[in-house]
Amino acid sequence: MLEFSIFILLPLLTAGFCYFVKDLRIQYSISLAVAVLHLGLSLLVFLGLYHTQLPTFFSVDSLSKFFLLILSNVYFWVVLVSFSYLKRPVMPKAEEGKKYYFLLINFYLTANSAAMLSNHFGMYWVASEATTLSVAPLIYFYRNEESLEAMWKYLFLVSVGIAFAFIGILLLTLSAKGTGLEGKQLFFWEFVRNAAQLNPIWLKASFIFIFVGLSTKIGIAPMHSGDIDATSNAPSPIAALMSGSLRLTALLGVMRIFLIIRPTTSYEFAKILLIIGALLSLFVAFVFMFKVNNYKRMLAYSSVEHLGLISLGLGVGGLAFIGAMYHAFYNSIAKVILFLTAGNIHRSYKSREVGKVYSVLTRIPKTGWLFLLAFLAISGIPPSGIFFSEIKIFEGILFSDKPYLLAIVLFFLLFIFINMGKIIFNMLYQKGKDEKPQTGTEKFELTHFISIVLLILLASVAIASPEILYKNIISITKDFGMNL
Amino acid sequence: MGIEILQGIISIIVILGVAPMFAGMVNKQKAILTGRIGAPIWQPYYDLRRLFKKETINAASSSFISRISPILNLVTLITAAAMLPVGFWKPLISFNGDIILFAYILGLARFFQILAAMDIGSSFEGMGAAREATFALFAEPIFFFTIGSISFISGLTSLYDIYHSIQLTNISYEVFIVICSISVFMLAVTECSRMPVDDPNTHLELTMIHEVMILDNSGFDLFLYQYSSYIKLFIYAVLEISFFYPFSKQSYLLGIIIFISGSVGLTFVLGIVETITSRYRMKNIPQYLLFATAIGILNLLIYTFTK
Amino acid sequence: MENVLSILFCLSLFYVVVTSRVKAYVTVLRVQGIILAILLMIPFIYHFSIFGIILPATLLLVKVFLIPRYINKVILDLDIKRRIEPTIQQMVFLPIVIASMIVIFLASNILSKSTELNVIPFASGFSAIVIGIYIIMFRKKLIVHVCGFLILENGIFLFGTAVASELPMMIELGTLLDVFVVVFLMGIALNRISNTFEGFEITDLGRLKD
Amino acid sequence: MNDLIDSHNVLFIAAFIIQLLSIVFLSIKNERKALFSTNIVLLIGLAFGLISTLSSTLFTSAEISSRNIFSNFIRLDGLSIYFLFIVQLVAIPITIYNFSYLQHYIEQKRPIKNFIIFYLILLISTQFLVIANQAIFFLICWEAMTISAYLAMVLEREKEEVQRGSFYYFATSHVIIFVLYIFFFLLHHLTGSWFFSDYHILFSTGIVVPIIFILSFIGFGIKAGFMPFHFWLPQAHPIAPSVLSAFFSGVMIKTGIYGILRTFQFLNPVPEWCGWLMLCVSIISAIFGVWYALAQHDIKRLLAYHSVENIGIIGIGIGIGFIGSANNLPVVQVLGFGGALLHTLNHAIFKSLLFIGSGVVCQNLETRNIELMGGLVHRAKYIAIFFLIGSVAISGIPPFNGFISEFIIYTGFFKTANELKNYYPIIMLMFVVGLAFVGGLAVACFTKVNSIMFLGNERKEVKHFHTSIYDNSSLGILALLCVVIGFYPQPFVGVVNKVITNGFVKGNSSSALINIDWLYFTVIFSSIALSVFVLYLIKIKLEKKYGRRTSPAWGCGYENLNPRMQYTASSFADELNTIPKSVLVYHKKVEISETAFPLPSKFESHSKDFIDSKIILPLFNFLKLLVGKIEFLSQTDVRYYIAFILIIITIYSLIAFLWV
Repeated sequence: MLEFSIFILLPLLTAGFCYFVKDLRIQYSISLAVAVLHLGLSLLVFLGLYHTQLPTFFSVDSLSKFFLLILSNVYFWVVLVSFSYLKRPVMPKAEEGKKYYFLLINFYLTANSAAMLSNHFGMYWVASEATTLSVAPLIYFYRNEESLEAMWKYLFLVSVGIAFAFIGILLLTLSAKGTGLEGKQLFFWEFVRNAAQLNPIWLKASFIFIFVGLSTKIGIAPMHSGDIDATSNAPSPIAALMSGSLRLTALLGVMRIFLIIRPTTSYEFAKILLIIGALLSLFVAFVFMFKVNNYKRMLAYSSVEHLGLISLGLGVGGLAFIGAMYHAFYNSIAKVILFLTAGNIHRSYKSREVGKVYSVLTRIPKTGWLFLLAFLAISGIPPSGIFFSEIKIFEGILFSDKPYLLAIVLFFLLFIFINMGKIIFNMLYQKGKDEKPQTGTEKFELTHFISIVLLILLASVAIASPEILYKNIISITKDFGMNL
Repeated sequence: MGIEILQGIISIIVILGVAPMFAGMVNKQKAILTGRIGAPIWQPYYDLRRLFKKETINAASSSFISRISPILNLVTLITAAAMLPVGFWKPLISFNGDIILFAYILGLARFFQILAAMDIGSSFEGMGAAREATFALFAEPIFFFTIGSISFISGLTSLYDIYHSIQLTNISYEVFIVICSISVFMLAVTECSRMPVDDPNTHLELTMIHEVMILDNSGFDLFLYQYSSYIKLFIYAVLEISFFYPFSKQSYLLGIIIFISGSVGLTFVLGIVETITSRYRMKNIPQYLLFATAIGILNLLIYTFTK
Repeated sequence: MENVLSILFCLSLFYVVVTSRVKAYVTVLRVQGIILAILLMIPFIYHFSIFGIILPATLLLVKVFLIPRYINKVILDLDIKRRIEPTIQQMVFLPIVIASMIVIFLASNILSKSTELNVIPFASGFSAIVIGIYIIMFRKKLIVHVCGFLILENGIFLFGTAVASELPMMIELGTLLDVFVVVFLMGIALNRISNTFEGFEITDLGRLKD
Repeated sequence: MNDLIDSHNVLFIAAFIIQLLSIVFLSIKNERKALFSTNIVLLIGLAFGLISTLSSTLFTSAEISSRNIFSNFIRLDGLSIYFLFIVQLVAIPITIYNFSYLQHYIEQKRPIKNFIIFYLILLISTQFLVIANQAIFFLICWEAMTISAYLAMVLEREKEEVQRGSFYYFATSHVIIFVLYIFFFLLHHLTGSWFFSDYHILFSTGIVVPIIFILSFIGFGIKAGFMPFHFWLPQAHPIAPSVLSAFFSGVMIKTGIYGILRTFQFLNPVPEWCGWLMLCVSIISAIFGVWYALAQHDIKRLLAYHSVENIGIIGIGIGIGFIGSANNLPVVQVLGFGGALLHTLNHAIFKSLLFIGSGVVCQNLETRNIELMGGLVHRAKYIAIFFLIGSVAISGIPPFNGFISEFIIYTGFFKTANELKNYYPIIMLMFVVGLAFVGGLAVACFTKVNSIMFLGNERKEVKHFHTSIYDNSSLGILALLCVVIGFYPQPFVGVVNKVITNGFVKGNSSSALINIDWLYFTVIFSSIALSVFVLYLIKIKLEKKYGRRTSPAWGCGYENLNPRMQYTASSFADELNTIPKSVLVYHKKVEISETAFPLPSKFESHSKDFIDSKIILPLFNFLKLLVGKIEFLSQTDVRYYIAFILIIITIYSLIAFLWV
């Protein structure tokens, strides 16, 4: 019961608390404490040092363990940075946003943990809808037109998408008609066990609906637009949270249904769908990296690219699946760094347009170097973890039954990399028109510290490659019945 | 072994001694053919003695290059000469692959001569240097297509052995050798800056190659340059004459006789060529050289497919 | 009984399609809410249980009272013009709708061969979903989009009853709550939008692009 | 871990530890002190490494025994030790030059500490790269090398050309890493191991092996800068700080050669077409590399193109080796690979010499355009001499080291023609002539460079030409190496021979390299040197006797010649550049005014890179255009988003229905 209260109830209570207590500092310290507890416990659970007893609708398996860890890791850093972020002299309109910030973020934690831990489709659905609801007002933090539009689009698109996912769930029950599952509850593992009996037509239909519906949240093309707008206009910590964990929450749903569909005849079909979606996302990232002129949108597209890679790994299976799992973890970390540093840049240049940002390396050297390193990390330069996960994915693809995919993927990745590099180096090096050569000195802030820590984490985890992580991922892979 | 070294030393001495006379003979032939009496064939020696005694004048902007270059020139040429079978004797320096050393050591001489010309800092020498570089570049393949092709066919890589390997066996090979000797002659004309590529007698036209490069030298420097140019001429003469090797198999004496007569004959040929041809325009010279190269390639192809 | 209600539901859909007044949408939402509530009540006619009544009651509360009232309030606050602004005229829209409904009915008829399901609620629910999407696609006003979304939700609900999915009540309530909060947030957003952009048109929402 | 206790390894590891330690000294506040101490420690480390490398039976009589350290992650066999030796040998003078080079930037108040860090990483990762024995470790070192080099390259990042050139390098290196991924995946797939020591694949085992060869040829070929893939090189090297460009051309591109040789070791024996491919690509690189070089005015760009040329020459050697292995002729292999390896060492030496020399000049004159230089021999005599030695060596002219390696390659050609008769001699002769042609072009190019840069009068007024002891000493070391290898090649050839015969060339380890009587060269060259010296003394004497004076150059009677009347580089090379105009993309612009009072006339000539300007950029722009056409995805209206959902669902459902 303890873990349930810490994972789900405590954040909820904190949210309520934050509604009544208006002092930002107190809110911050309380939420930080919650975050620490959450992180600690999920770490314990992940390490298998703590055996969980969760009420109905909730359970822990290796996948949810893993994703929960990712969530609480990202969440912890985000909350840690939040206070200093809120203290910044941003637009005056954001005062109201500050009031509800911690409330919403705690509520988000509740919803997201619930979604991660749920073992019941209905529960999952409710929780993930709740995450959307909690994040939408946070997107509207700055209270300006762009963020308002972004919030509207995100809310609307994702609600519709989630509605489709619900249809998918209903179709799933329909597929259970006339089997042992009829009239039973929608527990994942029930379905996984009796997957063979399910009616293939309805199963396929439900996979389509759930996949497409949740794609709006994951950001799989062509349903990525709302995500892009939201991520690029939300305040940086929230953007990091979304890219780092929220997308994975949605991915979890897809993986659940994918897991159910595996033993059936429709498995190949599901794989193909995942691969198509992944290639579309890569293509979209490839196209927009040529055009994008707003560095936060660029980062959002990079998220689309990497989620695309992950789902490609899922679709291809085998070694690529393992790679995808690692990739989910490393990508979440790298995204946090990128968005935090991008936030610093935004603060000191007051603009998200690439054209208006120049000679970052000389004006705010610390942020500049960290941003550069984070870019190198995300584009798979060792010793960043992304390098190792991408290698696994690539090798998996090359020796799967569809090796030609690798050529396409590498082509897209190459040009994404080149264009991203162009944009970022312009920001870092380009001399401004009216700029006198001044070497700004930037004082060492929390964001820098966090970025450095996360970079080290990114590298060290990859190099040390802890046994427990590997074991866990292998057990996930076993669950998914991949043959290695 | 000892005797061979002796022969080598002798042949070097011969080259050093005879080279100016050879040039003098060529000039004499030319004079006679153009209906003049002409200077005696000893004239080069007089010139050299005169230059030897003169004061050295260096251009104001010149550096150590233009002081070292004449010496290097002479030394390298002597070294090259030391690889040649003068009188079909075994030269002093003869080992596998000395053909490459031969080609490249001449390159060394050229390198420093060009530098020395540019060292003066006047656009005048500059032109000469540029041309030297350009034409030398096109002269390089000719050498490899003639001597090199013989060596590739015989599988030998030492000048002496290469000439050694020439026999009068079958007709196609003889034709091959004859054409080779022709293109070597064209090479010699180029390298020694004779007609029709260059005119050794005039200085002050902007059309000169070799003579203009040494324009600003005088005294001992000029002495060295002149002397080395004589040696160069003689080196190429030897390259040419050595094609007569097969006729001199019987005895040393015959060999020497053939060698001397051959060189005298060569002076005739050079004289005639210089009389009847006029100097080409600069932009035609590469074509001339490429023509020689083409002969070499064609020759080799014909030989390999008629063999 | 269910089929009758479903037919009524479909009729309400047709009304939505042909009407050109915003208010009408709200009315339709009310009607649909009532229909769904009745649908949920049907089992209790035979064996009544006080515990089972909670869900239909909440449904009635949310879908018939709260949401329509809220939307009306929004409409009044923002004094939205009463005409919906269609991007294609009704004479084109109606055939499309009918055509797709026919397709859906036929398709579900075929599908019902494989697994037994009561076709009419299924098909009408599904067509409600599609029509909701159509309404969102072919109308300009954002408030109408919200209505379209709600119609979609109703459709899903009907659909759910058709496939007789035994979602636990807690989760059913959760879904209802979620829907309500979504609408609530959308209302707030509409408020903001109408404050930020004067005379809010969908075309104003074109700032975010590459 | 007990393998670390081995006496060799102790020194070996100590070297790396010391090199790493040097980073500590960056914490010193005063930048000058920090620079000094860091580099000193780094030098000590490198020296240790060099000693350990040399002591590890490279120059001793013992056979090279390949040792594994760190559980096979590091393997020291002949090839690795040889390349490690090259890296460390060249790194030392470059690091010495660092002292004086970075002073300049300290004066400019530039933060140089980053640069030093990246330089350090670059050095260490390169050293690890050549001894790595595990594919992933190799890739990590590779990327560390690439990226640290990139980060160090953008020292003057605000300059537009720097951004451009470095970006070329950056993008290209990403292509390389992708190719290498697939390369190693295939190897891993075939052998089931990540360790180099397990890679022994017969070429006949299916279609995948030729693919492996091609991949390595492309991947490592891009790094090495063979002709079709060279386009990044002349972009990147000029804009890098001279220290780095020296390291790039000297060492880094050699890692490409290392890779290709390794691949050969995996696949030995290779079929003959590999050899022909190698030979053709290399001869093209050699000829056009030097020809492009001839057309440049930017000294560092020119040198970069010369790297292409020399890589071509190395490649020719490798090609001969391939042919030898295809026909199972150890002699030919030894000659080919021997020439290639020795030329790798030589090129590392003289190319870094030339880059450092040009770096000194460029830093003093603040320009890289040689048309503005001249007369520097009077300013800095020693630099001029060293540079001259370097240029003679790179043109492959005796008595310096360039000639030795080219001589081996020539001998390889002769040997090949000899061993395999019929049509081989004529083809080999073609290649020989090509090589000779390259030599001629190199002579033309470097006479141009030397004479325009150092000789004549100053074209641009030089206020003060400052050379420090560091410049001279680093250049001196390199020049000395050139001379030593040239005059006394015996031991170096012995090393190369040992490296090759040690597990590289299969079959009986023939001593073809040793059989060449190298003593001849020693004797001839030293006698030349001696006689030049003697004659010089005589000359001095005679000048004492008959007098010597200097007077202005003869200008056809025109009195006041001025420096601008000197022969320029472009006119020096013009005649040669106009021949392959279209390939060199060589443009001339002449403006001569015909008016009564003529205005000053203008002449300018420049050459673009064919591959870059005619293929790479057009392709990229075309792609950009194409992508720009895709509009439907960039919709801003939420209704389209919804429509997308509906459409995609319909499509997927159709797929589902059509699915069997």
